[in-house]
Formats: sequence, structure tokens, C-alpha cells
Amino acid sequence: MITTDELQINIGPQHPSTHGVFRMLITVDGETVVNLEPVFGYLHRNHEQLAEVNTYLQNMPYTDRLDYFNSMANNHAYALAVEKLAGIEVPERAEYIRVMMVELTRILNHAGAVGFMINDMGAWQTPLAFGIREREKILDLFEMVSGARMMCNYFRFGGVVRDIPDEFIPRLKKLLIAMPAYVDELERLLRENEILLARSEGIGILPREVAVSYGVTGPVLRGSGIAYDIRKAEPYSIYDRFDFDVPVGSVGDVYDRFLVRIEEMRQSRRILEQIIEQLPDASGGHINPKARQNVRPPVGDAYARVESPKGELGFYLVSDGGPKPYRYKVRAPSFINLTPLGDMCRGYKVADIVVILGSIDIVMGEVDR
Amino acid sequence: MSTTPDTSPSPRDLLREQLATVLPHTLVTLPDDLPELIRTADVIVHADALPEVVPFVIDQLGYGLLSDIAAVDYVEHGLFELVYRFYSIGGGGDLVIKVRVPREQPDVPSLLPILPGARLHEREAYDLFGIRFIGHPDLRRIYMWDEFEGFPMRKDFPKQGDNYIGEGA
Amino acid sequence: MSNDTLTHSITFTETPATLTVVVDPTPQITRGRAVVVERRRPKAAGWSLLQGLGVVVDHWRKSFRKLEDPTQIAGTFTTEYPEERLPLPEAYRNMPILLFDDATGHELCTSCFQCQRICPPQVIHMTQAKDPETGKPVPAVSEFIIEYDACMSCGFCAEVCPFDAIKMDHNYELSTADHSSLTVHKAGLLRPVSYYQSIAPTFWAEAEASAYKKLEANKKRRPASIGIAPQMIEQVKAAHKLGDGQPEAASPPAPVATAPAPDAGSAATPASNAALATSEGDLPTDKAARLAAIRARNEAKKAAEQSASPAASAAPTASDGDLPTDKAARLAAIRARNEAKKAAAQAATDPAQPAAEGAATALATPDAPLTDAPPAPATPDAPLDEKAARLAAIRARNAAKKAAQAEEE
Amino acid sequence: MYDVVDFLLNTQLGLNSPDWVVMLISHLIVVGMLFVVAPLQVLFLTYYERRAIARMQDRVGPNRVGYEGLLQPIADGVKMFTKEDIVPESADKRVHLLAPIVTAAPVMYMFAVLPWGPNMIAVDLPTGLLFFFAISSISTVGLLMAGWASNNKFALLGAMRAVAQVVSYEIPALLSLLFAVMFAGSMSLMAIVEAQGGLFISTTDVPSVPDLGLGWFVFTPVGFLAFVCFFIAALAEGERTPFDIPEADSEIVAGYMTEYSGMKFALFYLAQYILNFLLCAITATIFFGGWQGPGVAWLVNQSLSADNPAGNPVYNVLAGMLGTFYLLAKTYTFFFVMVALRGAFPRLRIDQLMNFGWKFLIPLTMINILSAALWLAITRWGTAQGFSIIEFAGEPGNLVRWVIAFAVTLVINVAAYWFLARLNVQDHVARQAALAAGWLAVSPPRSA
Repeated sequence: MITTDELQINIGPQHPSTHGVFRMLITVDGETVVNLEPVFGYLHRNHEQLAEVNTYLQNMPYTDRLDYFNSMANNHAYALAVEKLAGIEVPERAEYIRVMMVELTRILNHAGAVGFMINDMGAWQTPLAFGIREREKILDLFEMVSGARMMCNYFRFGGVVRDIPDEFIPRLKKLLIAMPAYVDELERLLRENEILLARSEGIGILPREVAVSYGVTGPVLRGSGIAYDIRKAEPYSIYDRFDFDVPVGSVGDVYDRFLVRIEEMRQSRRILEQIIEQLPDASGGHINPKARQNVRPPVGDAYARVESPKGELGFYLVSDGGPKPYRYKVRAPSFINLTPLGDMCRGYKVADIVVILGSIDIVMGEVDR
Repeated sequence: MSTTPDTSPSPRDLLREQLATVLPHTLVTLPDDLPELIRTADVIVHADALPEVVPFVIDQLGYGLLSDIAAVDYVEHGLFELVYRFYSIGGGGDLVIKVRVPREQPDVPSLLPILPGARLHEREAYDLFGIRFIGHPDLRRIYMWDEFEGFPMRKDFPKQGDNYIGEGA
Repeated sequence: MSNDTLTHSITFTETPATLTVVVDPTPQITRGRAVVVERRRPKAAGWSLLQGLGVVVDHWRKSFRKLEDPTQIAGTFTTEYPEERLPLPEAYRNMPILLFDDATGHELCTSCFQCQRICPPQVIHMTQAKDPETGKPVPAVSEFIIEYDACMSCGFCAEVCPFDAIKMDHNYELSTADHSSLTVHKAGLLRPVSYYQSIAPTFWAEAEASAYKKLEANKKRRPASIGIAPQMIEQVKAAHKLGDGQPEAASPPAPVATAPAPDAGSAATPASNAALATSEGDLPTDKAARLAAIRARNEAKKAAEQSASPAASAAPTASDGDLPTDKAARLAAIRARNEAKKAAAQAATDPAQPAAEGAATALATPDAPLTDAPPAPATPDAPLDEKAARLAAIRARNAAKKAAQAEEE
Repeated sequence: MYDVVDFLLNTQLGLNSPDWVVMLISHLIVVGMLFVVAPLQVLFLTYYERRAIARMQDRVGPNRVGYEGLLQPIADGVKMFTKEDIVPESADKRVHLLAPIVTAAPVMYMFAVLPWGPNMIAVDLPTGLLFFFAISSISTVGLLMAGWASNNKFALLGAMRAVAQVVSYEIPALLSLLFAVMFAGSMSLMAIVEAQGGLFISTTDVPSVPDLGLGWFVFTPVGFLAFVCFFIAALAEGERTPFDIPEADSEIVAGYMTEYSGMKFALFYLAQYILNFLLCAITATIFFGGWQGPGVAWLVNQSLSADNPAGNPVYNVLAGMLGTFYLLAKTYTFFFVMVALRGAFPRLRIDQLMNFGWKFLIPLTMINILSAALWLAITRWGTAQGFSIIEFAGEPGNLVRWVIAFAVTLVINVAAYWFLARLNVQDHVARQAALAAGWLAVSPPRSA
């Protein structure tokens, strides 16, 4: 009698589609996956230990390196955490500039995430090339404002490093003209594409009932049908002044997450338009003059969280009154969104594993810290 | 002390009052002459009472999203503090439950049977701080390689510092 | 897949009477609504595939001309790097550079160590320049090293520098074959102010006024050719030979050749104005202060010897000075200060008091055991023993550093 | 080619060498030409593909090596041949060496039956079509050998997938080509191309209009459906997106080619590109009239041939060139479509590929053969063949019959396509739902 036994294959850590050094040990019966076990730690550099040796301000450039795809969102979360701990106010114009940068990062991240996921499905980089082209335009804006394209280090406690130059807003307006055309074209290329439907419908399902208990947040949670967006659930900064919708999936499979990300790009564009209308003049200043940068917060702890494009990004800081944080913990969305990966991939084919991982959209800098 | 903006009873007082009525034995009352670093107004719960408190928080109070388990090492006071942070899908602020365990034998019951979301949090706390979660099916190191001894994020973990670099010269 | 209503129903186990459900776990969205994304299937099988093909071929057709304007979404957006280059915005920051004034050749940097303290990866190392004759520290930098390979161009040094001496460069072509060339010394870091003006005109326009005011103040306190950019020394000499005859008013300060006479003068000035500050009337405080200074100097020399010996054996750490020698230096400074205070207390003159506190607080900055030298130009009128104590401490530390560096090379 | 060589040797140089020498030389020349043309085609195709796909992605593509990057393929070639050829230590050495040879060699044979121009064909086999596809299936054996020999899990998986895919797509490919054999009455590719002369109306000459060589099979509903099915099957044979599963980079690194580098990898690469070129050429030959095009027939009439001794030999050469130009133009447009597909579509999963092949293509091509038979019956038969009801439409080959045949076959084909597509979509949705339901049972029961 022919007996077949399972084959153990390592996908990663050095593999074309694991978004960085991430390894999945899968046991396969023929093509279907019986068990999947994620292995982390290849990019672990003990970011939190490093943060305890630096002063609060010196940690700011290191937060760029967490989720290096959207450094502005990391800066924002860390700045909010320290401002909550030390009780620093932020002037109006700085708040608007901050939200503008974070929403631009969201567009940039989703354009890339969708591109990478379709790339894992096998389309030879064309959707990714379109995404990267839009990303380049946004990175030029970041470079004009903060001085660097990816490692922006643009936020300070109480505001931002420098005010936006005059030619920033006209260029942003031009970009927003191109944005809907790009998203519509991406939909025309992919939305009803039978092959994409075949590869993503009903794959990697995370049902609504179980999604919350896994602690996933961001597009993964919204893809499963739960309209939980921190910008709406617990509005921080000035998000309560903008009208925008929260896209939500119905089944909770790869296709829903793909659609949610595309819809979120449109919503971010809506927010950006409202920001351009409501942007206060420069009289309020781009930084709170009294906010001393070598901050010495009182004893105590604080947790601030932000809706980063990947999910809930939170910083938990404990201060002992000194210039350096006593304890600095990062709640990384990519790391926690990987919790259901093992259960989501059981029963699917090897080809689907890669697509499911792509739909969760992880960045190893944030997972391994 | 995280300040909550809205004036309605903050989730913390709500939790304290609900716990006092339903599960009084779980609450820990702190002596008021604690050193400033570990003085806190948040709700502190006995370690072994967790498996009762958490389902209560999730089902009765509606705080279903376990957002974060943060381990803090107060080495001068000889204790680890685990900060469990819950959010409700309905929105609003966080609900914090703190658990304090002595540094010598840091054993905490695992939440995995109740909440699959706690899997990676607990493995990270074990790997970096050495807090053992009883009942966790595969409590292995998550970042460091398995043969690594010691727990890197503890305050008393030897930081080589400069002489490590200088050995060669 | 039942597509029930959006509200997310949780079945509650029976709750005890006293307890009401606190937070209703259904998401409330204000100023917007939760939109369920529409999972459309194509009308006719294969039609959407052709549409996708159409998009791609359309891009092929349009890509035969360049994409200039951000409003376009088609057209080639490649820039052929070596030939075409993207214009860099002003705020662009890659690697830090030091500035020196074109006309006089004087470096703006006064080695106040602010950038060394703020740098997260600790890649900036510098030592303060000293007056060749008197050995007293001068507001200029003698050796300035930045490890370009470890620097992450975060721009903190440029933000924190009070003298606008260090700025971020726009040069991104830094790949070299040999690694040692990435530890850039002062000569490699220095750029003329005109260069920085060309790459960041508006930033320099804002900072120019204060930068030059501070530079003028520092130039007066720099003897001879200290503080002149190495590459400018020849030009300054050449200019001096040219301008030897005419006594121009704005001539560069103390041209080198005729430097000795004014040198002595400038060296003496700190001593004389210090004496001026302590009014002539109470001579005893002056003598007691000078006594305390001599005693402090001896201790500092003793501390320097012991620290010099352990420094040699201790590991040759990175040049920012390892702790033991530094502690000895600080000890000497504190002891000197106590004596000064005792002396000042007997004389009970008020000018000394504020100066003592000023010096004390400056010295006691808790968070920086490393550099206890406050910005040099501050409190010029501190009483003599105060300055002597501090100078002794600095000299001890430099000795320790030079020993450490000697160990390194 | 025989008579050209014979004319040169015997009449011009008066060597009156024996017959077999002339035959040998002519064949050697042809083989020599083919062995030069094949690698050149590969070089050009790699360059063509990289430039085309770059343009589709708003990029420029290689333009540094040589003028506008024309020397880039040569640079690639040199790199591939000079790269060190690593053989895994636990691999089966001999089979590892043989695999690329067994893959590349049969592909060169396929050039034998490709008609480049009017009577410009290496070997006019009466069973050309069958030979073409028979030889191409030998290279599949090479794929399996490569997968097995390199002793690597990914390679094994890739080889299994490759064999399953290529074998299961040969059937629809051949079935879809049967209609051409029925129309042309012979399996020889030369005959098929000649049957596509004249006008596309009734493929026979309308008296007033000269032979424009546009009677291509693709203008009939039968031909068009066959073209669509064959092109999809060709994509699967040539492992092009959306069927490039055997060497799917994102899943199993490089499939059966994982453990190959240097020269052997180049051979695999060569074999794949030649196969793609030939599949495009065959598509052009069978459906778009190969070298047929306006002007070729006129040139052939003027040229020197057995029944037209007064012809001017220059016209032979001109006809040949124009014919080859038409063939290559058509082939490169098909290759452009292949590249566009590669740029636009994600990849299918192996089981979806199988479902699509067996449940959609094969039934569709069978129905297509039925409609082909109907087409022939309506246009060519009469009472002699017992098909009397068509008599009212006049004698065979006239316009009315063509219109009736067009209408009937169009209806059948469209109905078949629509019905099978709907069937397949329902089947796909049902399978996804079952998978989802299955997953739910497995997931932990805890409800949040």
C-alpha cells in the first residue's frame, strides 16, 4: 500500500516573497499545508534596550527604523507618547502638518502593500511599479519637508522640525489630482480580474467572530468585517475634525483585505483635501516654543497609540524622572497581526501561503524590533 | 497615571468598582507608602486571579481586544510588572490591569486558553524577561536563538559596553 | 457566508443583577460611516482580463514620453542617474560638514561639545584647541572626527549647534573602497560658508546674522592662527603679506607674523579683566584665591599622573574619554571650588557670590559627567581661582585623552 | 533549396557533382542557417521582452550596453556562459548534465517543419503538424530529469508541476488545431498555409479581385475560437504567465531550474525562449496565414518556377523575403501579447490550472471541432455527399453558403463559451465556499 508522508519545507528566511527575513516552517502533505509555524528573530536588534540607553530625543531617529516603510507614523506615535508623559501641548498648525504627513504615509504604504501582494501572486511587478511611481511622488514631498525620503525624523516633542516650505501645498494638490486616477486604474487592472479572484477569494479567511480574540488590528481586522479604526474609536490629535469613512470587508479573506486597502487610499485622499482647506496660517508656529527637547518627564507611565497603516502602533513609556526612559515598549501591529497566520494558512496550498502573508502586510523591522 | 479626557467615570474606576462587587478576592490593595516609581492608580490583580478577571473583562465589560502585554522590570523593588491593556471595539479609552510578580519566581497563568491573541505577547515577555506563563502550549524564545541563556531586557543583564569592543586591540 | 448586519453581536453569559454591560462593543463611527467593500464579479467571463491587458498596453503606448508633472500617472519616470540628477530640496540632509568663513578662514566651531552629546550613535569626537603659549583652552576646535560610516544623518547635530558651525551636506556620493577614509577628520569636514549658502540659501539667510555675530566674538578670543581652517592657512599668510603695509581697519585679527606682541596682550587680558572684576580694594581675597588655585593645580597634576597611568592600562576606549580619569579630574575641580568658596566666603564680596553659583551650577550639570566645560565664553568675569580650577580639570582630561589617543594610534 | 544549389553547382560551375552531394550541401546550408537563426532569435526575444515589459511599467528597460541596449543580450549571454557551473554534491551527476540537453535538443527539431516563405521550408513533411507537437513533448522528459536530479525539494515540486501542466495542455492544443487539418485537408504545414490564400470571404478567388493572401482561418468563428484556445494552451506549454507555475519565483524559488547555473541554466533559458518563439510562429502559421499576405501571391506568379520557366529568379528571392517578413511580424505581435499578459496578470494555482484545462478548454475545443465539421458540410458538400438540404443555397463555395456557415458556427461557439464559463464560475465559487466552511470548523471555537 503506498504510504505518503509529510514533507517539511522552509519558506524563508531568505526567500523572494517573505517581505524581509521571516521564516515559515511548513509541513506539507502534497501541496496542501498541514501546519505552519512562523519563526522570528532574524532582524532582532533589541531596539527597546537601545532606547533605554538614549535620551527621549535621541530615540526619535531610531523610531524611523521600526516600520521603515512609513517612518512618519512611527514618529507620530512616539511623539504623542512622550507628549502625553511630559504634558506638552502642540500648536494647531503642527497638528495639521502631522496628520497630513501620516495620511500621505498611509497612501504610500497601501500602494506598496497592494503592489507587493499582487507581486507575490505572480504579476511581474506591474502593479508594484505603478505603486512605486506614486510612492516616489510622495517621497519627494517628504524629502522637501524633512530632508530624507524614508528616515524622516521629522517630528519633535511639541511640533515638527521645520515648517512646510511654500511650494509644498501646490505640489500636494497636484499629487491629489493624480491619486484617484491611479486608484481607478489599479481597480480597472485588478479588481474584477478572474485570476486575481481565483487566487484571493476565500483564501486566508479570518472570520469576524474570531478576529478580535486574535488581537489583530488595522486592515486585517477591518477586512474581517469589524469597523474598528482608532482614528474613529478613540480620536487622537485632530482626527475628530475630518469626515471620512471606514471601509470594511464582509468575508475576511485576502480579497477583502485587498479591497479595504484600496478604499483606504481614497479615504486618506479625502482627509488630505480637508486638511488643505482647514490648514491654519503660520502664526501659530510649527512647534511649541516652550517644549524643551531634552525632556525630563515626571515619574509615571503613559501609552499612546496611532492608527498606523498596518494597525495599532503603540508606545508604552515608563519614566523614573530621569532624561532616559526607564522602560520603552513598542506595540508593533505587524508583529501582532501575525498571530493568526498559523491558523489562517491551515488547509491551503503552498502558493496561497505566500499570498496570505502578503495580505497581512508585515515589515520585519517592526516585527523583530 | 494615564489621564482620560472624558468626564464619565473612567474605565479604571468602573473596572475597580465592578471587580469589587463581582470578584472582590482578586483585587490587590497597595500600601500607600510605596516608593514613587511603583506607586500607581491602576487596578492591580493577583497573578493567579487572571484567568477569572480576563473573561469577566472581555464578556461582561465588553473590552474584547487585548492590545498589549507590557512587562516592566523594577529591579530596585525586586518585582516584575505586567501591564495588560484592553480596548473595546465600541471605542473609547483603554482598560489597564496590572499584575506584579516577584523577580525570583515570575510565574503568571497564561491567557492563551482564553485569548489566542496573547500567544506572541507572552512568548516575547518570556524571551526578553524570563516570565514563565503556566499553561502556554509552546513557550519558546521568540527572538533569540533557543540556546541563548539569560534574558536580555532585564535591568541586571550584563551590558558588555565598551570593553567588549576593545578586547581585540 | 452569512452577511449579517454590521453590528457585531456578542452573546452574553447571564450577568449578575447588579452588573450592567458597561461598553456596548459595536463600533460607533462619527463623521463618516462604515462602508462594506463591494465584492464585484466580472460581467462576462474574460472581459476583465482584456480590460487589464488594455491598461498595460495603454501604459506601453504612453510611456514613450517622460512623466514630468505629478498630475500624470503614465509616462516614463526614470531619471538616468549619472547624466540626469533630481534637484535636491534645501532641507535634504546627508552627512554633517563644518563651516569656515571664506574671508577670514576662521572656523565657526568653538568646540562646545553640544553635537557630541546629542549624537545618538556617538560618532562625533572632538577636542578643544589650546593657546600654544599659555596652554589655556581657546574657543576653537583642534581635532574633530566624524565616523561617516556610523553616522545616520539624523540632523540632530545641525539642529542643536548654537554657532551654526555644523550643517548637513547634500553630497550622497560617498561610496569608497577603503573603510578608513570614512573616519573623516576636520580637514575633510570643512566647507566654506559660500558652499553651504549655495545649497541651502534660505536656511543660511536665517542663521547668518547670529552666526557671524558669535564668530566675531570668538575670533577676538582666538590667538594667532588657532581656529583657522587648515586649507585656509596659506591664503591667510598670503593675504597678510599683501596687506602688510596698509593698516586696514577690518584686517584679519592678529596676522600671524606680528602675532607675538598682541598675543601676549590677548593672553593677559583674561587675567587682567578677572583681576578687574574682583575690586582692587580687598587684596587678601585675591591672594587667597591665587593660593587656592596653585593648590588646585598641584592636585590636578597629581590626579593627572595617577589617571595617566591607569588610562594607559585601561582599555583604549573610543576617544570620548573613559570614566576613571574623568572622575579624578572632576574631584580636583570640586576640591578647588570648595577652597575658592571658603576664600570667597571670608571676603564676603557679593560679585564673587553670583559668579560662584554660576560656576557651581555650570559645573554640576548632572547629566553630562563627560564634559564639564560650560560654553567657554560664558561668565568671563568668574574669579581667577574658579577659572584656574576648571582649566586644571580640562587639562587633566585632555592629558588623559591624549594618552588614550596615543594608545590608539 | 535543392534546385538552387543544383543550379549553382552544376550549371554555373559545371562540376556536375552527383545528386547526393548536392542534396547534402543544400541540407547542410539549411541546417546551418537554422542553427544561426535560433540563438539570434533568442537573443532578440530576451531584449524585446525586457524592453516591452519595461515600457509597460513606465520604465525604460536596458539602454546602457550598446546603442539603446542592443548589446545587452550578448552581455547576458557572456555572463551566463562564464558563470561557474555549480552542481549540488548530492545531485545525480549524469542526469543533472543530461537534463538541459534533453530539454533543448527537441526544440531545435521543431524548426524543421516551420514554413518561412513560399516553398521555403526545411522539410515539407506531410505530417508536419503532428511532428511539431510530438517532438515538443520530449522536452518535458528533460524537465522531469532536471527536477529529480537536483535533489532539491523546490526543484522536485517544480518538476512535478511542470510535467502535469505541459502534459495536460497538449490535449486542448492539438484538439484546437484539428480544424485546420480538416480545412486544409492535409497535415503538412505548407498545405495549411497555402489553403489560407485568397480573400477571407470564401477563401476562393473572387474573379475581379487578385489573390490578396488574406484568407486566414482566424476570420471564421471556428478559427477564432480555435485560436483563443490554442493560444491559451500555448501559454501553458511555454510556461508563460498566467501559467508560469513550474518556475514560480514567489513560491518555489525557480522550480526545476533552481539548482542550475552557468551554461546549463543558459540552455534551459534558450530552450524556453525558442519554444515560445516557435509557439508564436505556429499560431501565426495556422491561424494568420504564416507568410501569406498581400503581394506574396503576385510575386510568386512572376517568379521562376517549373510551370513558369520565363520567370525572373529575383522575384523568388523577393517573395521569400516578403513572406518571411510577414511571418516574423505576426510572430512578434503574438510575442508582444505574451509579454503584455506577463505584465498584467497574476499566476494561477496549479489545481486551478488543471480545472481550467480539463473542464473548460478541452470541452470547448471538442465543440469547436463539431462546428468545424458543420462549416465544412455547409460550404462544401452537396447532394453527392447526402447533404441535400443545403442545395437551395447554390453550388459549393459561394457567398450564401459562407454566410449560413458563419452564422451557424458563430451561434454554436458563443453558446458553448457562455455555458462552459458559467459552469466553471459556479464550480469555483462552490469550491471556495467549501474551503471557507472547512476552515471555520478548524478554527478555535472561542467567540470574542
